[in-house]
Amino acid sequence: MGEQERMVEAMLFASAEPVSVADLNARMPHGSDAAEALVHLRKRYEGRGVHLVRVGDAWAMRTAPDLGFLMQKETVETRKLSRAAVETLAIIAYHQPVTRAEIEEIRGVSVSRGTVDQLLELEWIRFGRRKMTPGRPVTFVVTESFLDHFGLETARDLPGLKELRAAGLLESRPLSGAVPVAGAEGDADLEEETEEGQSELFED
Amino acid sequence: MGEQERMVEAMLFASAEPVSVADLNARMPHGSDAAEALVHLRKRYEGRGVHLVRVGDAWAMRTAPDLGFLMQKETVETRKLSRAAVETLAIIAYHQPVTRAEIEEIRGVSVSRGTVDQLLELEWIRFGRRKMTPGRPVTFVVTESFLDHFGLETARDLPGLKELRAAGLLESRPLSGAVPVAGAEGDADLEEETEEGQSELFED
Amino acid sequence: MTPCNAVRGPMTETDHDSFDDGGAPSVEDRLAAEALIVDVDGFEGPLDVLLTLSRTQKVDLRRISVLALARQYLAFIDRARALRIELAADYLVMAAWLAFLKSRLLLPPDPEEEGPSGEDLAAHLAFQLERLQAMRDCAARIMARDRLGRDFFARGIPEDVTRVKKVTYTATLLDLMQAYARIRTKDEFRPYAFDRTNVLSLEQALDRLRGMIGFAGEWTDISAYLPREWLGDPVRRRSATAVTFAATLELVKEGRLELRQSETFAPIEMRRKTDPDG
Repeated sequence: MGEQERMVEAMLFASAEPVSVADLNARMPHGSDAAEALVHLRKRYEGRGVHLVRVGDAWAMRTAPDLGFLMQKETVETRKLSRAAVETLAIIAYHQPVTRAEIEEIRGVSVSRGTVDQLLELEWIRFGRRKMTPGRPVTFVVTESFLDHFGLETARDLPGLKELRAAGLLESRPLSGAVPVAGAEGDADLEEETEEGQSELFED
Repeated sequence: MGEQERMVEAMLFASAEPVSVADLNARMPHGSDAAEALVHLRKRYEGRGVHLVRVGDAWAMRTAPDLGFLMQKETVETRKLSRAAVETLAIIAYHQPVTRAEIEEIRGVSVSRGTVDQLLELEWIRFGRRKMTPGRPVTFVVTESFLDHFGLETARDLPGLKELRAAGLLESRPLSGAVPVAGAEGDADLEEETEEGQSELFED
Repeated sequence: MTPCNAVRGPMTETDHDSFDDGGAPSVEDRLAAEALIVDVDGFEGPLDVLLTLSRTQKVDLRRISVLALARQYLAFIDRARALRIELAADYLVMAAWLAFLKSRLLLPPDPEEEGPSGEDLAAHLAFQLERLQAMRDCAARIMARDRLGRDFFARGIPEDVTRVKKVTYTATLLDLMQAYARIRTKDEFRPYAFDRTNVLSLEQALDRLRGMIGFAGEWTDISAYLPREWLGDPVRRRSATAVTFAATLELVKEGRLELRQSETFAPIEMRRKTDPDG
């Protein structure tokens, strides 16, 4: 086993969080190639009780999912997410970067602050770049820790992404006078959007 | 790799503390033999970046001791060398090989041990040959890494007094007053006072 | 509680054709509408209701009859009103919009009318329903994945990276040369006891006075004998004054000079001592 492979193995083992290739290289002696060591290491851990997984630009060691039954002790009780939160998360993952207005357009209801806060708090979403549209609204994107939590290498590996794209379901197709978005759980700062939707309705 | 070995591997990896053989057995399917799996697993991790170690009655995974350096993140802080050190270094560079007594004579103040130690530690100076004078005092010379750091090929490339003056580095403002040689272990901080102290005497 | 479950039961027998004939709602229809109403709090807004209703058509969402869907929704709203169930404003807004859509779909297109046609709006609604359904499916697929901390696990005893602070010292060649220049400059002046440039020596003053004394026949302020180049700088002037005075005292002692002062702090005057013998 190569010395660099040992080093990468040790560093990934020691960390609960994914470690980026850049970080690995920075910690290894000058001239090391973590990326190459990772390829070998990944192969070495195939079929083992512990796997090497890629999470975005980083790598982590994780136990094999089929052995989850052994880990009741380690299982962390997670707060059950509301349906609104789960749907919002999915919309952000598949449509990212996506604005709040776009999420509301897709769900047909306004997004409550609490839902977004919950996802932000879980560190499954974060703010992305502002959109270059009037008002420069903030966007949301999913995080590395979202990928880590759901065992995804990249956001491109989301289930059914290709099919959705092929079906045109990920395109933004605004249509004036279309189905109104209303605020079932709306809060104050969302009123603008909902009003807009409704006023368009009554203009005709 | 045996299924039991995989299980033990995953459990040891994920556990927040060392796990006893009894505990491992209790968590594995009925009829499993954790002790045997441990023997195989331990062998498998020999020479790797991670070791299987025994902690009392329990087992845990630990990064290999020789890779401890990877678990440290160095933050490098750059500081300016003290004036005493720069002056001492300059004297050694221009007068090498030079004894401590000679440095003190030129600087007019005694050279603290700390200053010399610091320069030795930086590997900018090293001990030269002993001088063939009574007491055979050690001399100091500058090192390759000194030349490296200051971008010099040899110490002879250092500009002479004339060039220093031409370059405006020898200030025309004359320094006034006698410069008493400070006490034996007098430290470097004194020099500023001695240099400027007396000129004030003659000013309004 | 998901509203879908509440709806699916009674609606399974419904044939979507029954909506298109425009006749009175069937028993199943009414049951379905009531089930929806009972569950109205469980819905995530009108689009959710529409999606639930659209399932009763048992067709691909792409081939949904939006007209039928509009009728279903309006029937649902009517039923709720009949039962005096208060519906949130957005449900009524949707009802109004669907009524408008329905009329657009049924009436021949008005060439004067601007904006999207009824077909456009219907297609968009179908698209929205399909997209919402797709997102729900995706959400379910994501949540059904193996999850960190439930199905797979991170390192239980992470070893933290310790921070080690390392201090490096630097100096530039310029620092070095300046330091050396500083020392050498100091070195040049080291043998002198004090600052020569600003101090007139007694020897200098005596030499000077001896040369000039022959011309001092009248009482003259000794300050007139100070070297001109020493008058500008107060430090030099003070030194020259003191030394010149000291020199006159020396000459008085030698018997070659007389000094006088009219009062304290008055100017000191000097005169060549006339030789009593000559």
